[in-house]
Amino acid sequence: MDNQSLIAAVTAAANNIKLREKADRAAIEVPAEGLLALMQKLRDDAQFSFDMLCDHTVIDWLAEGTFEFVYQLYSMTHQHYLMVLTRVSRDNPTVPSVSSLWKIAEWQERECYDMFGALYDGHKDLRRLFLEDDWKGFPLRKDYKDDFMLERPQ
Amino acid sequence: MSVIVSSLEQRIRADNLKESPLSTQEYFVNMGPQHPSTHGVLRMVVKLDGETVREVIPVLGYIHRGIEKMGESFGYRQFVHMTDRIDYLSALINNWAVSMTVEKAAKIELNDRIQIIRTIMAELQRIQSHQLWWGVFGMDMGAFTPFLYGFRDREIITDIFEETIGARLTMNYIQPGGLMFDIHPNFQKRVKDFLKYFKPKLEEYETLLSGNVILQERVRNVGIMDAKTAISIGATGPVLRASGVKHDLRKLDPYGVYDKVDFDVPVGRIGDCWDRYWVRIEEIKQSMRIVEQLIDNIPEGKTMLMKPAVKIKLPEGTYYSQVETPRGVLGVFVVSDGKDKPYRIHLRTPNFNNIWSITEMSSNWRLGDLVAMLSSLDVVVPDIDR
Amino acid sequence: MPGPGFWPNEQVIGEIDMNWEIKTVAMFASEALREGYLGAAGYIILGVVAIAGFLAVLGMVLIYAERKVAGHFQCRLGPMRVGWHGVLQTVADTIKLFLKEDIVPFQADKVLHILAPLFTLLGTLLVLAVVPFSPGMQVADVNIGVVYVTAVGGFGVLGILLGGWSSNNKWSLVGAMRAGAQIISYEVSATLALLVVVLFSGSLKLSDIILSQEQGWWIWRAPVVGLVGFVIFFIASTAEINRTPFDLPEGESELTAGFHTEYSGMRFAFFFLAEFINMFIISAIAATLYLGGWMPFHIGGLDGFNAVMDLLPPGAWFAGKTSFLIFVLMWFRWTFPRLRVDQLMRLEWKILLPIGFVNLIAAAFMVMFGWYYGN
Amino acid sequence: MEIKFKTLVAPEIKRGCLMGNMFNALGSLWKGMKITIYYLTHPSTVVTQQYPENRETLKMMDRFRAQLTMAHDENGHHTCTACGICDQNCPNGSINVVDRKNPITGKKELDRYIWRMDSCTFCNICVQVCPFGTLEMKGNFEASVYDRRLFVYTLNKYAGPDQKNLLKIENLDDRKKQMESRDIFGGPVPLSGQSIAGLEAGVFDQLRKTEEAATNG
Repeated sequence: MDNQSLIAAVTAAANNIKLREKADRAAIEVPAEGLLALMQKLRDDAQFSFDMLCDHTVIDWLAEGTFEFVYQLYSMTHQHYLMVLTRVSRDNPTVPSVSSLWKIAEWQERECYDMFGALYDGHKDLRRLFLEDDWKGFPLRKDYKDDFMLERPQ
Repeated sequence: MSVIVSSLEQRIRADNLKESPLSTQEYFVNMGPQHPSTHGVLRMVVKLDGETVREVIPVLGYIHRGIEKMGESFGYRQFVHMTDRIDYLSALINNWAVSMTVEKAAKIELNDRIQIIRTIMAELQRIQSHQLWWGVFGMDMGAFTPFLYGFRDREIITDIFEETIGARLTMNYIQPGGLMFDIHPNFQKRVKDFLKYFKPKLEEYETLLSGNVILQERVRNVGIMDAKTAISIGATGPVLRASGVKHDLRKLDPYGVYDKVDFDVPVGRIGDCWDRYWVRIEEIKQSMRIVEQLIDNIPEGKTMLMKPAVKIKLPEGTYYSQVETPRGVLGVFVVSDGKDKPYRIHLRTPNFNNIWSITEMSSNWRLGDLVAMLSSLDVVVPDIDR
Repeated sequence: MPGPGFWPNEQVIGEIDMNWEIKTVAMFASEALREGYLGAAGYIILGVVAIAGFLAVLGMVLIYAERKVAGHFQCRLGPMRVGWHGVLQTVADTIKLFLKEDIVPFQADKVLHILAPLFTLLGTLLVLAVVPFSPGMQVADVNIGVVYVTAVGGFGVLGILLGGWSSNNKWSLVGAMRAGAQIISYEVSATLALLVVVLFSGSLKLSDIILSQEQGWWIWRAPVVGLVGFVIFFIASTAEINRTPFDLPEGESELTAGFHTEYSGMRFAFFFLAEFINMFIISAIAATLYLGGWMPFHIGGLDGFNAVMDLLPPGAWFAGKTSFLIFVLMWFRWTFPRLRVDQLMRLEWKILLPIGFVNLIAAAFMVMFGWYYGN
Repeated sequence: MEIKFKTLVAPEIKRGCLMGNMFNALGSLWKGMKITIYYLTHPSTVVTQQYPENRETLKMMDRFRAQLTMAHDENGHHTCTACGICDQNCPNGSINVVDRKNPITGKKELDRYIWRMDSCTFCNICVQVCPFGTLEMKGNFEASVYDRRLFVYTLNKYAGPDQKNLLKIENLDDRKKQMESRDIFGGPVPLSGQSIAGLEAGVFDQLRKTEEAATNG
């Protein structure tokens, strides 16, 4: 399926879906509440069959006060990509966990928790992945400061 | 909403409590971060029952350097050299991934000379990565000699790189807009010499290790991962192909000149260690085929299309592009806010996904099999941690 | 119980032309004992010093040889720096190991940790006492030599088990348990293969076994059975001394260093030395039993040929055979991958042991009916 | 979607009879042993390089990135204008271009070109971006020293105008007046004449002499 028809099909499949401009792949924005249901549909519907969660990460939009959760989906059967984005507030960055749908999501979500402090509802084993368990703060947040950081001269 | 955050100690303690009094005592050992066969600083907490592996918990972060955080303060051209250091065995291909993202975003059309040289370099890199893997695989199986044979032949490729690029491991050669240097005048001759030299050596590899009955016994039907699990884990590259999935970005989403060259994609049968071994050995042959087709057909042209001193500014938006490294799919995700530095840069590294398959396939195998499986995944630890 | 004359070749062994003079240090000592304790003590000290000196020199030579051979197998040069072509490398390493700190891990069983390498070395040393280097060059010619070799050779596993257990390290323990299971299993096959030669030669004494090969070595004089026995003995012994492809107890890529993970300095050197001396011992025993030991290559009936063969001194024959077998062991080590634990056990109990039994029975029949060359 | 590309599938396991398997197994072992014995018996296949002994014959590739150097022509002039592009482009701040006002003409010129080898990643971007071709990566790869503070190099041999401006001055003595000599270890960190805690004064002079002797001889 090419990008146009894919987006058309996804938009028809669920509510509240916005098209994401300024992206080089098919990309949609959904509210966090409908995320898990949409993901379930995207994975199981034969039309989409996104059987691989290629990548998951978070963007910290400090100025807007939001976290943007990025899911890169890939379908082995149809060979198409879809980027799903969802925004939540920085104060309570909780989204439903998709680790029940894709195994790797468990580890990707742990990484995002480690680096951004993003919380995943329904995740079985949410703990730090790279840093020590007693690390203070979440390094990839834009407002992260610690004693060892060096400022790059501009 | 309840989100439980735990620690490794709590995890292990919880496991200890679960033991029933009748079972034999299971015990945890730390495999790594200093262990000969974890190739660096990978740490696995292994739950053993005698000699049998019950569970493997990878513990990461021993070589986490915050490359993504650093990337937010680097320009795009500067960030390229950081990717040499994530998967040091595929430095050129990693460079290519970042360069490709930037070029796509900045809409730079590359000429054939750049594309062909990039493809040759990438395939040479793939060969040398697999050579090193072959040697290390032999060593993990207990045969020390393949290790040195692998290194001996890899040395020739590193010499070729050194002559053209000036560096052997962290090369920073493929840059946004082209290549850092033109190829050295000797380059074509040396590559052809290498191909001629290496073909009989590859047969030797197969006789020495692949055909060996002990190795066959060690790797056949060991560590089987079916296609569904492999996809769900997001495994890519030889690990995924060994499970029988026909997925190769060089064919499905061709970049460079992969759509113009003729090569086959080796695919495994059941996804055991042997299939992963076989796929890599076949990939060496296919890479040699690609290099053979291209080495005499390098057209004339410029090798750098951007002014090097100019700061690259990408238009606002998100960009994601992928390349096929020797270990799988490397994706570069760039969020640009229109400035000369990325707002957020994220690397989807192949080993991060591949390493988790060890948790899926290792239970109820022996300790020696765990080493075989780990080795057959071809893990480069800095690539996991970034 | 069959009466005299039941074994058809019973007389044959008695009729062997005894033109080799067998004198051992132990014989000299017992002769000297008639005249006084002092002389006997002198001979005993001579024997002990000879063995200890031989052990040290042999260990160094073997380690150097292994490194050189390994180097050239792998397109390398091996040690090249200390002395001419690195001949003094092992000396330098020994000095380094002597000077290194002897670490006993926290909460380890100190006494056993210290004793373990000595046990291993002791087992090795004791076997060395009966190895017949050449006629007269033997410390003690025990009349139950083969039994002695088997019994004392099994002593080394005790040191490995103790070392692995007392180190307070899980990797060591796994290695030690592997070693225990492996060595005890493979001893069965090795002993069965030894019995084949005992049947043919009719004696347990090592010098008698060598003399019984004056008409030819057992490896070819006993058709097929000798060869099969030799191969089984060689494989089983390789496993007994933990060398690749059976180096599971110390399998580097799996157990870091196995049972000697926690050993350093001199105690590690003892394990290391014992490993190399063991390699020599099994090659020597295999050469003695199947390849005639110091006995030159003789073909029964061809006196001219035998006379030519006798031109080389027996010591040279022994050294040649043993070094060839040692080389084969090194060749194995630098070519093969390692087996897995269960495959190791399968190889022993499902392949080697049945073949060994069948081989032994076949040998018994062949001895009974005299179906071998030179009978 | 159909898979259009050609794939190779792993061969299946061949299972023979018991004895056949056993002989195949032994044969495979023997084949491997043949390869290793080939290399043992052919000493010409040895690839080891006896490094310190082969210094005479050892030749590094001409593009090898060993050290950052500043090219000086036969008159000892460099072409650096202290524009600082390399400084800006260096990913890890290894380059520090210190400029000054020329005491006579008052123009901006290079005072010290400081390169920190200990933080350099040899990415070659500085060489690539230099608009004047002043820098190059080459030279001695044996860079190890006993004190890492010695990894701070001053690359220019003199402080003063670049080649273009110097050549405008006809009189050689006037040229010399504008060129103030700079030492390779004369950078701010190690050898500025200040004593460093824990090290006696004069230690660096000693170290510098040994280093210089090593580089020259």
